[in-house]
Amino acid sequence: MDFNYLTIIIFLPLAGAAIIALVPGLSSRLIRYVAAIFTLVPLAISLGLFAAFDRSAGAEVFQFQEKVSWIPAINANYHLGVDGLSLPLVVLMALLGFLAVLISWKINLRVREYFAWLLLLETSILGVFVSLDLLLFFIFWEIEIIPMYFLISIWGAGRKEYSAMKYVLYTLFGGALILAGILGLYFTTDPHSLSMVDIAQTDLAPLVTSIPLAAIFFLLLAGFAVKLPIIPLHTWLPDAHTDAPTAVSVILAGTLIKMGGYAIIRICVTIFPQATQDYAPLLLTLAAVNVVYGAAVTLKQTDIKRLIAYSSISHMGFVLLGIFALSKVSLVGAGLQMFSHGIITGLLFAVAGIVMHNTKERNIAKLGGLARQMPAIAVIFTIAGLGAMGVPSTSGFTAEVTIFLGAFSSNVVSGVPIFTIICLLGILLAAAYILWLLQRVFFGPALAKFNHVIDADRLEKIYCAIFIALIFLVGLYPMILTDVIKTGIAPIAALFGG
Amino acid sequence: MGLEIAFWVLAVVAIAAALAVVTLRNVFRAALSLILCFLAVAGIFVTLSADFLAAVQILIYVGAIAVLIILAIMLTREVERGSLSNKLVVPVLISAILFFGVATFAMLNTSWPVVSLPPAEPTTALLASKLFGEDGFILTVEIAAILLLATIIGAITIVREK
Amino acid sequence: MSLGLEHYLVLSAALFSIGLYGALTKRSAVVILMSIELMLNATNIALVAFSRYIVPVLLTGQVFTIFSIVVAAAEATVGLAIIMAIYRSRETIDTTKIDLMKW
Amino acid sequence: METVIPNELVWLIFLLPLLSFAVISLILRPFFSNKPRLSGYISISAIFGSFILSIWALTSILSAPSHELAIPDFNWLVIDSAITIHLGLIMDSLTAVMLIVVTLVSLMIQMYSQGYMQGDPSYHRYYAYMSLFTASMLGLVMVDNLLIMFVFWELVGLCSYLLIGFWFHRPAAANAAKKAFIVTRIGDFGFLAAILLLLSKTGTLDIAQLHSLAIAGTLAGTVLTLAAIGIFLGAVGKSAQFPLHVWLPDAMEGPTPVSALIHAATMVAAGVFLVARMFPLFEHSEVALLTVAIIGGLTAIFAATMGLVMTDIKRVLAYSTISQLGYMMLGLGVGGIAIGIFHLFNHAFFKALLFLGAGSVSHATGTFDMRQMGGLRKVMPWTYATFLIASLSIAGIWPLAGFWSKDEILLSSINNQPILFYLAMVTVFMTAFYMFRVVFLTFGGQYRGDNSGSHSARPHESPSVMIMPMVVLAVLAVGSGWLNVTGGFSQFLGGGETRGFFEGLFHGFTHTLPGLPIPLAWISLILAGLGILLAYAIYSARWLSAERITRLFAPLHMLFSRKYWFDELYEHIIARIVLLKGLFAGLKFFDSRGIDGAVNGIARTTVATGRVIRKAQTGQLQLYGMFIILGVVAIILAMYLSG
Repeated sequence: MDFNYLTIIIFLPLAGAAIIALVPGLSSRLIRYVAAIFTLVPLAISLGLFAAFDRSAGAEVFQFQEKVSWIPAINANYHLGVDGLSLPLVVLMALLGFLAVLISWKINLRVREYFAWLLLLETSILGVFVSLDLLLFFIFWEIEIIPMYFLISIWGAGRKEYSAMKYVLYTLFGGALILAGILGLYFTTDPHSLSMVDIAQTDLAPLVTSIPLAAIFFLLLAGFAVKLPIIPLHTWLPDAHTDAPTAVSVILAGTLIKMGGYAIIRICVTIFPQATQDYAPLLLTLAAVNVVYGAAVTLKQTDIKRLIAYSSISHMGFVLLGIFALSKVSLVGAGLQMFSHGIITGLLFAVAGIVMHNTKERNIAKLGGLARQMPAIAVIFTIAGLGAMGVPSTSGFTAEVTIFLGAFSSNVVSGVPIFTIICLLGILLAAAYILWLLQRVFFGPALAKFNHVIDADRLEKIYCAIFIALIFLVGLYPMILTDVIKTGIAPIAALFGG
Repeated sequence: MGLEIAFWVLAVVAIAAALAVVTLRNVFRAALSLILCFLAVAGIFVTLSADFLAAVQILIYVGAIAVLIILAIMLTREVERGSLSNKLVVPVLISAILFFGVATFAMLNTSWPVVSLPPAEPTTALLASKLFGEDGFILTVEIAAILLLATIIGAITIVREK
Repeated sequence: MSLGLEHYLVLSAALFSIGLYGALTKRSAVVILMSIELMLNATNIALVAFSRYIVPVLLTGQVFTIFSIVVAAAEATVGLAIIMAIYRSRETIDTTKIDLMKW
Repeated sequence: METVIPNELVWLIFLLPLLSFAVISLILRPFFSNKPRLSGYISISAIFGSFILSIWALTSILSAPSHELAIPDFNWLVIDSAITIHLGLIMDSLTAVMLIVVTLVSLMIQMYSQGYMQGDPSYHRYYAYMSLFTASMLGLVMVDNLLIMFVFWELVGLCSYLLIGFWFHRPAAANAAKKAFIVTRIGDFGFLAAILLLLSKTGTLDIAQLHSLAIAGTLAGTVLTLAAIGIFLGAVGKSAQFPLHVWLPDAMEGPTPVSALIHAATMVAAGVFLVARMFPLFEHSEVALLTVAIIGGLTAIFAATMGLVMTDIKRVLAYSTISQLGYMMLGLGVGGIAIGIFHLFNHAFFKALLFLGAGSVSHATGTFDMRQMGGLRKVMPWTYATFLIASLSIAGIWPLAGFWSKDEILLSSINNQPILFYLAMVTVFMTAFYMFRVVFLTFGGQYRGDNSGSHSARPHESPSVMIMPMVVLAVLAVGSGWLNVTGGFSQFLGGGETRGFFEGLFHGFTHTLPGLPIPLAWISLILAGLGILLAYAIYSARWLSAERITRLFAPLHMLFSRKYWFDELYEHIIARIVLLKGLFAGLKFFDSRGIDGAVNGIARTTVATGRVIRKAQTGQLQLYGMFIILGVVAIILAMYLSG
């Protein structure tokens, strides 16, 4: 396409951030409107792209490509492109970016810096989803650490410095592994290419030099596993979620985690088909552990946001199951689950943020009977909870069922049915912790100390309504997304005879 | 033959003076033995037929630096306190001896490309051409000059009364 | 046995070690300075010896020694200036007492 | 109307209540919250529309050639050739029967709840959930794809959660709702696993195709049995059969019309419907059919025993529902679709009536505890009459509906499952006893309630808006059985011979069976009569004192009243001690101490080593000098040693 949409989508928020940060004398109201505009426009463009995306069978995989030579010496070029897998995630990020601005309408502490960092964060995450050049991908991957650190440590709550530091250390540790992997890849390919598309096409097996392919595979996988997160490397998530401000934890849960899942599909699975197939059983066990372990620990949490954070670990276990079952349907399910988990957990965090903002109370034990005082919030929270549990007619259900259907009948990896059945337990535990949360926070006798509590105001109801509309849209008519995702997944599934 | 005797005498004197510098309790006597050591070193330069250097040695080391040191001793009333040594005597002694052993072992084992030509006498004219000739060390001399200027100014500012 | 290069080198090593001992053990700053001068002289001996035995015609060793002497002089002056400054401000130049730069 | 019902209208059957749900929740609740009755009218008119359409559908199916209407379908999830899931409708005889049951009972109950829910602050919310429930129940009955059925299956579970926890400010209700959802979800776990198995083995989830595969035998052996057992697990969860029955008695926390509709007539019958819908799968695997029969028979007697000792009128009815569902499962297990569904058909009417009766009694006396009732016979004649008819029908007295369907089940169970037959006979006796215990305790004797209760001074008859639906249901409780007197009903559902009306009327009494002294109908009648007599003796005529009997069978009484300690087993032992306190607490400890501990540990060790190394910097230059010299020496040595 001649007109480079993707560059605009990525760098508009950056421009917004620059304006907010540099133009002196902006009133905080004006800052909010600038931030809203500079996130709304990319959302509109990305929706336009979603509509214009060529879904027909013959269409080429990567569309809206832009390729400009960037560092010829190391053959790195500024290569952007979007396919069925990354387009929904771009739309999701643009949407959550805009809603995050709405959610943080009430922020009054150092407003200028807050929105500058928020928009920079959006740029870097969008960049990750659209870049097809490993170096560009890595740069965007690392940029998001800076805004996240400041957002958590300044506007956070609780042990915010500890969580911010922990987040940065974990992500840098992951980043180091990824960089090692990318370098390994760079030196194994003999014309030394950095473009994901070309590397995916070249058969790497004969080119093995010093570093064996499996080592590079595991380096990259471990790096992305920190972000996904996979169990042993996950302890940054609950801390970062609990102590981040609401809007940031919405983005964190909504899209930041998806970068890990997306990268595993885009880089690990596509470039190392043989290694993926060999080590799939190992990763399926990790997925099962992720699901059951995550859900089990969720049941024991006492802080609302921490409970939701742990539940997203369990949900990302489903994504892992979907990816490493290596059948077309389960991969499409994984893509769908990433999108659906983004909106559902985004809504859960937004509403949890409102509840905590209004009642000034985070501990579930001290809350109770809020449905009487905050009816609108109770309804929204229940709908979000239903989505998280995977009750039909919500996107949670369609995503999880697609993964299960695909995984159970995948003949690529042996022993998948057992893992799927274990992951089915995840849904059971999900019902338990969501309902228990709803009961302890909303049902039961109304507590006197919350009588003065105000319900959601008009703005909060608007963005919650957007979330709910999306949850039911994808829940009732999943084809709107699966048609796009399957065009991206088809070539990948073909690698495994899917 | 006389050269050898001279070398040995001067070497013994130098070593003795050096030991004196290090061991004498009275700092002033140490300074005097230091001067003696400088003179011995000048002598050794003569045995190495570096006559200009011997002169320079005497002029600068004995003439200037030794005087300076004695001045410092006087100004800081070092004499009463005497030269005491800190807790590290034993370990430093060991490491110094070790160093001496290793250095001599290394030196003796390397085969120096010794040339049996007789040294050029007298050295002053040669040195002058070397220092100030076209392809000589003229640049280094200029830099040395600047260094000395900086030293003087530095010393003055450090010592100046606030 | 005739005078060889090794004699001078051993001598300079000896002088250097003695100077080293003095520099590292003495508590009085001035004595340390004197020991440093000793070490410098030791090196000068070695330099001149090399120049005499290895490149008798070129005299590079001796040029080097000249500059070494220049530096030694500069070092002595600055050293003593510092000692005077310390003495004036802290009434003592005992190295064990001048140890601000520590944990 | 001979014209066949057009396709769009068939879709409308379940879309009408869905529409009413949307209208109520999106328009009425936020904007017209001051006019409560509006939502009642909308919901009732919607369900009435569906009822009319279902009748039309029934007539067109009756006239259709193979009792089958073909409805075009839409595809819901198609990922090119890998998986295709269509959303379509099956309109066969089973659907027609279920449509009638659901729409009729729901209509009656929604009318009844206009009176019962009078003055409740969240009136709109009640009718919103009711119409959503009816819509998803109808959807469940009509849909032709197993996965879409699972969608409606879970939606029905969701509605039951919302309605049980309707008065969410009462902790007991909130708890019961959570328990209901989680226990049914355990059943759904099995159902979903079966769906996955079927899809992976047969590649399709279309019910008609699955039937043909099962009949043709391509789908057989352990795969078929596993799938059937999985589906049955789902049914066990939803119909509160033996292992997963604990949630139904607690579900009585919800409003009584809810209990009547969901936990008596429709939702709990969904499990039986599911087994009936997938009957060809069960038919071709003996193991599955046997488990259905055994679980059914066992639950029947198991629940009946608990029903004997309950003091809360709704709890008794709840256990009786579980017991009757066990009967239906037994009927399916031994007799086939016709017999199981016929009992479901009858049971829906008289059990709904019993619950509505209990509702109107509690509406009058303000309590559900039978010990504070009594003597309501004189004050509430209509309720008493309808309640009595329903009790007679459930006990299985001759002309009423209960007799015909229960008799069929006993008949078919005698030849292939003799043990279950004897268990069923004992249950007949128990059912009659506990039903008439309720009748005599509530309606017989003097009024034992204390009048100081918040309710008006004397218990009074319920308003006509509640009585009228009960009367209609009473008529159905009597008449619904006669449909099968000529064998027409079971013939309509496929199978079974037809016979003349009068000949059928007395068929049971004349037709003796091998191994039985007198015809089966007589035996069951006598047993039922004995049950009623015993109840009369203890609770009305006081010939035997209830206290002495309870002391006589003290251990048994304790066992039944503590509900075989299942609640304690599930909630305290499994849920709290084994899982929450044990496994999950361990995992949380491992997570917060183990992994987090390791991470923080690394941080702490680095700080500690830093503190140690720092001591080396003494600030004394000479020490550093010495280290330098030692370093030089070491290097020179190393060079020489390494050659």
